[in-house]
Amino acid sequence: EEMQKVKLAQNLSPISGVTIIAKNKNFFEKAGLDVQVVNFTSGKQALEATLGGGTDIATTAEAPVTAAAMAKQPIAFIARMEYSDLKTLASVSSGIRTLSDIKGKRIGMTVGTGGEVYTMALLERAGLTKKDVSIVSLRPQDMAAGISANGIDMMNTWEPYISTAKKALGTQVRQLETKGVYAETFNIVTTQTYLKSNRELMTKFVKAMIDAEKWMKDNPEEAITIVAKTVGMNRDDLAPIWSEYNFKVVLDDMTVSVLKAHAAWRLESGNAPTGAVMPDFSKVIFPDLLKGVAADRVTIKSY
Amino acid sequence: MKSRARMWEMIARWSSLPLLVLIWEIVVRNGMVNPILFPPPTVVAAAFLDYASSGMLMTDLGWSVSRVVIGYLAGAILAILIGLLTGGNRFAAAFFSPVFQMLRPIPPIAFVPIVIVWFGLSELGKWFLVFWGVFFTVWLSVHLGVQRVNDTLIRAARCLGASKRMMLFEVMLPGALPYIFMGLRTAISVSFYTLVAAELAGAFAGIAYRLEVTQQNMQIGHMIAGLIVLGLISTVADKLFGMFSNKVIHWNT
Amino acid sequence: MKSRARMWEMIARWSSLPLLVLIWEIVVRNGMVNPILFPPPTVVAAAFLDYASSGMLMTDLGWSVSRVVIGYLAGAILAILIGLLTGGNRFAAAFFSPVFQMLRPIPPIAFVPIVIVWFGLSELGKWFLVFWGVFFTVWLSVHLGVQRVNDTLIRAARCLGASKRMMLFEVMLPGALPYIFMGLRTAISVSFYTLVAAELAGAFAGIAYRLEVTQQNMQIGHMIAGLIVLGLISTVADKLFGMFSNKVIHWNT
Amino acid sequence: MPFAAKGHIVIDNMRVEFESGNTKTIAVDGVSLDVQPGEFVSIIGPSGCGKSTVLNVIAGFTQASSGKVEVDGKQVHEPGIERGVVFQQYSLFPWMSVRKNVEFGLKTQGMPASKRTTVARTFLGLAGLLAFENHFPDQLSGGMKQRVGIVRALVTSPQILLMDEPFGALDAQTRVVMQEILTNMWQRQRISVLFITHDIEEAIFLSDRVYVMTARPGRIKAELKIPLPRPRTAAMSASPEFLEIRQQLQNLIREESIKAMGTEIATGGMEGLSIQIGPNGPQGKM
Amino acid sequence: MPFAAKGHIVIDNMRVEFESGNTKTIAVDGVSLDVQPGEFVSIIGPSGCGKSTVLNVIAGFTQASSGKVEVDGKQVHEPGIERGVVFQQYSLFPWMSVRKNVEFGLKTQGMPASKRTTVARTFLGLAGLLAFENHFPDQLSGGMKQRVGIVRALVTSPQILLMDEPFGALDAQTRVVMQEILTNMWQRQRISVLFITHDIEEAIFLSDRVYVMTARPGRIKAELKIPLPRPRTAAMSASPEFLEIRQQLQNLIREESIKAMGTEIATGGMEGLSIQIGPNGPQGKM
Ligand SMILES: Nc1ncnc2c1ncn2[C@@H]1O[C@H](COP(=O)(O)OP(=O)(O)OP(=O)(O)O)[C@@H](O)[C@H]1O
Ligand SMILES: Nc1ncnc2c1ncn2[C@@H]1O[C@H](COP(=O)(O)OP(=O)(O)OP(=O)(O)O)[C@@H](O)[C@H]1O
Ligand SMILES: [Mg+2]
Ligand SMILES: [Mg+2]
Repeated sequence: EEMQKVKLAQNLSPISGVTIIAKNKNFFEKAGLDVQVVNFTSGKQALEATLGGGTDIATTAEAPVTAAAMAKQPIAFIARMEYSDLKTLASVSSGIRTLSDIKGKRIGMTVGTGGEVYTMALLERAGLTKKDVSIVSLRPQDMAAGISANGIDMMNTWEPYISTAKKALGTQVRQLETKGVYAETFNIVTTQTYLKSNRELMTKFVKAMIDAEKWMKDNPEEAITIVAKTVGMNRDDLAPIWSEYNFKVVLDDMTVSVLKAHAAWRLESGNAPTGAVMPDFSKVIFPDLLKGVAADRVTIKSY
Repeated sequence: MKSRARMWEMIARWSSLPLLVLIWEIVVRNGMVNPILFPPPTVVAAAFLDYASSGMLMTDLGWSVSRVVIGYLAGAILAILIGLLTGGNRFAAAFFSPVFQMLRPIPPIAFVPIVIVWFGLSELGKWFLVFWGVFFTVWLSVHLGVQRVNDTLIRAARCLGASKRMMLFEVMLPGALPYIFMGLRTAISVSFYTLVAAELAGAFAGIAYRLEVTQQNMQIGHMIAGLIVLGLISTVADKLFGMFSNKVIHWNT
Repeated sequence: MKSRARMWEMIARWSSLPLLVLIWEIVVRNGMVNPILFPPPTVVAAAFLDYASSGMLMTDLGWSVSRVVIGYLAGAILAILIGLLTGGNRFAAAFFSPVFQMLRPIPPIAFVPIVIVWFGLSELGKWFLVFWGVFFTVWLSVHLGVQRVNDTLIRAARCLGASKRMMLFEVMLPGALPYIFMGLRTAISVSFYTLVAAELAGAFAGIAYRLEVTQQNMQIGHMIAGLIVLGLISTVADKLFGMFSNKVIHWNT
Repeated sequence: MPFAAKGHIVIDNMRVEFESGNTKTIAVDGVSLDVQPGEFVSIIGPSGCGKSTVLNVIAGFTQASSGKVEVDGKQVHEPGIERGVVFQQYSLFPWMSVRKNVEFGLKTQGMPASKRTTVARTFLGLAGLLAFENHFPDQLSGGMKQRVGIVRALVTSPQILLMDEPFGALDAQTRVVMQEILTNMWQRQRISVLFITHDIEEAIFLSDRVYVMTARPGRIKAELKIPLPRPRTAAMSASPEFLEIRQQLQNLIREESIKAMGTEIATGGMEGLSIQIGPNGPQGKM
Repeated sequence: MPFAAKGHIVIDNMRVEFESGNTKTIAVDGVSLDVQPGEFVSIIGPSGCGKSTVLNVIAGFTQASSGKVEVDGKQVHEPGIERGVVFQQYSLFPWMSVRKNVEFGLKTQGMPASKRTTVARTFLGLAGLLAFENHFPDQLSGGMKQRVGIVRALVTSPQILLMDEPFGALDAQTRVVMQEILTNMWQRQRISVLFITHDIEEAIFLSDRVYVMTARPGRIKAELKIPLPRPRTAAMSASPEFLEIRQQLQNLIREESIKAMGTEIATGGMEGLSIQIGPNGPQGKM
């Protein structure tokens, strides 16, 4: 049988673990797919490449999804494949021990990403507003340098940047307890037109992802090795944080609530295309495909 | 005869940009590209108005222009001084050139983290990144320009007993001016290239910062509006340089 | 006398880079900066060996050099042709200059998405991004260079009945060569600046791609090793240009 | 028809001004002159009087501020191949070998490469430069550059030759050779020549007519026909006619030069000059 | 002490070669000459024989391939302010006004600005250029540029003046004025002058001694003392001594020029030339 060709725009990072494994352990191949992986350094670029027709499927976080949905782009959200909590590191010299100490401090985060929504949530939890702190936008990879140079007092971002920063700064930083405040999701997204004319192919794709996910659960050590090698990390750097990545191909209420929270932040903060309104995510999420493969993985109760 | 030629020149001058805009509008309207990723001029114009009327444009401009101007001036002045030195003295050239040639191609965006480590998140770091691109561009032009100063003039100056200082500032510098001005004009665009890196390093306003943010938000109209502002600033700067250089370099080689 | 001067020159030439490395090592060893964020030369050397021995270096080099070379050649050749046109013809100048001046400062990184839309993820898009930076840099140098060609020589050529073609290619082009070479040499670093943007757009190998990846993984040693490779390539390219230009431009103005 | 009907220059009441910043220099004013087809006309005049300016206007390099400048009945706007120019300063293409420089004007006329080479080599031979055909202009002496410039203008056989002090950098003997080449070309092809020189004997020896210009702003002070028969020989320069014309021209020029240089001339230039100049100034003085 | 002890040039058995690619040009060979302190020495010779090369070596611009080149007992390596140079081609700084050009050499010696201006203006006045003090070199005629170049070298009062055809672009009368300025300077300050010219009369009129060079590769063919008393007057040029020296020099030069230009000279250069040149070639021919 002829293999079906498909182009996947993938953000090359451990968060794309499921697709990395599916490709490397030949789950795509076994499903009859010839997947050409195109790597990007951000999910935003991966989604843009897909919208522009350069690739067929993208791995991307919620931020580009809400931006595209608000810009009325005909995207089809197929499944979430990973989430991980955003985290906070504070420099010891800043004197921050808990959330209640952050008033007046300088906070590093990346504008427009889930990191900003997370920061707002943290502030809310501490009973503060944006005006009570000063916010500095930095790329995740620049934040450790920012703390080291005493340009910021704390950094809000995702893995692996938290662990690399810890490694670089050692006892100069401490991590705050912020579990469950906000999780960054990583998802599989395509365009509605592509989905319509390639339902069978997409079904195979999702199936292969589920197979990969199961294999990862059963062979964590080998999975770590493969992912570390693919993204160019040291295995020793990835292993300790591996458990922070929650790989599961699902569509659940958390998926919807993260999208909504992010969209709400967009509207509130004005980081939205002109004239945008809260998108109807039931028109963005296409659960039938996943339902057809594994009905138990679709548990959305409401949009 | 002459006034007719001048009329045609005027027409040529004022027709190319509108023509570009027209083609752009037609291409997008005909559905040849996704209008969200590459919106038509009308959408960009609306975004531009929005950008300008919200006051953000002025803020962004203020920050970016100050960063570019400070980094540019520092880079250009130091580059001229060191370029005169390396262009005119072969020991200085032998000493500095290898280092400069190694550092010259390093894209500022690649060492944003290192700049943060060194300079923190202050404006200083941002100036430094602009400085970086401008310095090497202008240095090369001064260095090469000095080496192409007319031999007879250098000989004349030596016979007239010119000191090192007079040689550098009254012979080499003016002699290399045509090249230096070319370097300065090229450095205008380089300074905008480096602004992108500079405003990644902990900025909260600025044209390149806004580019990044609006790109994240898929407000491509706003993004293009920002690019147009860059284009306008650079056009004006280049025009000024052109006028100034025509005035200063009144001779023909 | 002479051989002594030459010896000092050699010493100057071979001392600056080692000196830089030495200062760097001392600064880091003395704990003035965080050695993970800015590792000492020894760590970088180890990373370099690792990079090279893994075979990745050769792969990255192959891809990046091919992108730079193709984008550079395309940009330089077109720029020379159009620069001759705009430099020598005031209608062409009036028509093209406004558009070029508007587009010139736009950092390639800002329109990576648009390039993906237009060119897809093929190598073509990456060549285009390198082309962009090189084209405008070289164009400006040709354009200004042509305008500074000695008047008497242009007059002589006109009296001798030079056709437009001969005027452009046998008078303007050689006359502007000193400027063009300066533009070409500046464009070497610009092409590396734009390589960063090019390799953001769906690359899977390349020096700038590796920079980005190693930066994300906080493998700063590897990152600096990548920068050093950039520096070496550009040094070699510039040396070649320098030798070539000295050979070609054998006259003194 | 032994005489070419073309090559007729007419200048009438011409004025040329140069503006530089806020000052205006009137270079020449009210100049009227003409060169008939096939005629050899020289202009002499004191340094800075506007000779080159007149020539540049005819060549089409400079625009007259007012007045008529016509070549063969057409107002001159720009340079043309029918007007060959030998420049006062060196104007060789530094990136071309001596031979390529000479071939340039032949190439523009579409002459095939091998023929071009033959023509160029022949003329270079005449000018004593064949051994240098592959040298670049930078590698020539001043007089050699000047000769190449002359050869380059001659090979294209223009209808009009405009020559600005073409032999200024040549020694007497080399000059005679170049003059002979020029005279031969001129006689064979009946071209019109406008010739600027500061050598009065040369002007007389070569020309049908000589114009004398006044000091700046340059006007035509006098016009002299040279009635000496052709071909002219070296012996003629001892003839009473020759000597008389020479005397006449010398007197005309002297007056103008003195005007141009100002009053200091009378004093020999140095009396009353009690300035201490340079480190050797004081010791050096008697 | 009326004679400065300085300004002594000695060249012994000097050879200068130019390499260009794979060919080697021997410009001068086996040249020996000297200029005594306070002496006025001229060099004449056919175009391209190596006069400028000799001067450039003394000035320190070109290195001799072999032989001795000493000024005041020291081997020459580089230019120095004690040797003033007037260049064959224009060498004014185009970005400086005429006056600033002249002031340049005074500024290097630390003369205060107001004094510099006075000196420069005085000399410009002598050369008839005061009205042009604020012009830029681009706005001058050829002869005016040359005069500024001469003035610029004179104001610094060097011990040695090296002049390469300094009056080549001047008309007879302007030339006389400049010669007078030069002679006055020379006599007052007893500087040594090495003067290149292709004007034999000028060489006789100005010099204590004249060297004649052979065709390339240049050697010294002859050395003539000029026994005419000083101050020299225009009337002397009709004296039998003058005429005899002139004849002698002319003969020496002619021989060399003919060697330099090759055999074509005899034919007048044009016989046997059956080349059709340019569009007018065929019609133009008889
Ligand atoms: N571009 C210019 N701007 C201003 N003045 C100029 C310019 N060109 C020439 N002049 C002036 O015009 C006058 C005539 O100059 P021109 O070159 O015609 O003299 P010339 O007769 O050829 O002198 P020479 O014999 O010295 O070559 C001079 O006074 C000169 O200063
Ligand atoms: N850079 C060079 N490379 C090669 N040959 C050169 C170079 N400079 C001069 N020559 C040659 O050296 C010879 C002497 O040149 P030089 O300029 O000294 O002649 P000159 O006597 O001053 O002639 P003129 O009276 O024409 O100025 C010439 O044949 C010339 O071609
Ligand atoms: Mg003139
Ligand atoms: Mg000479």
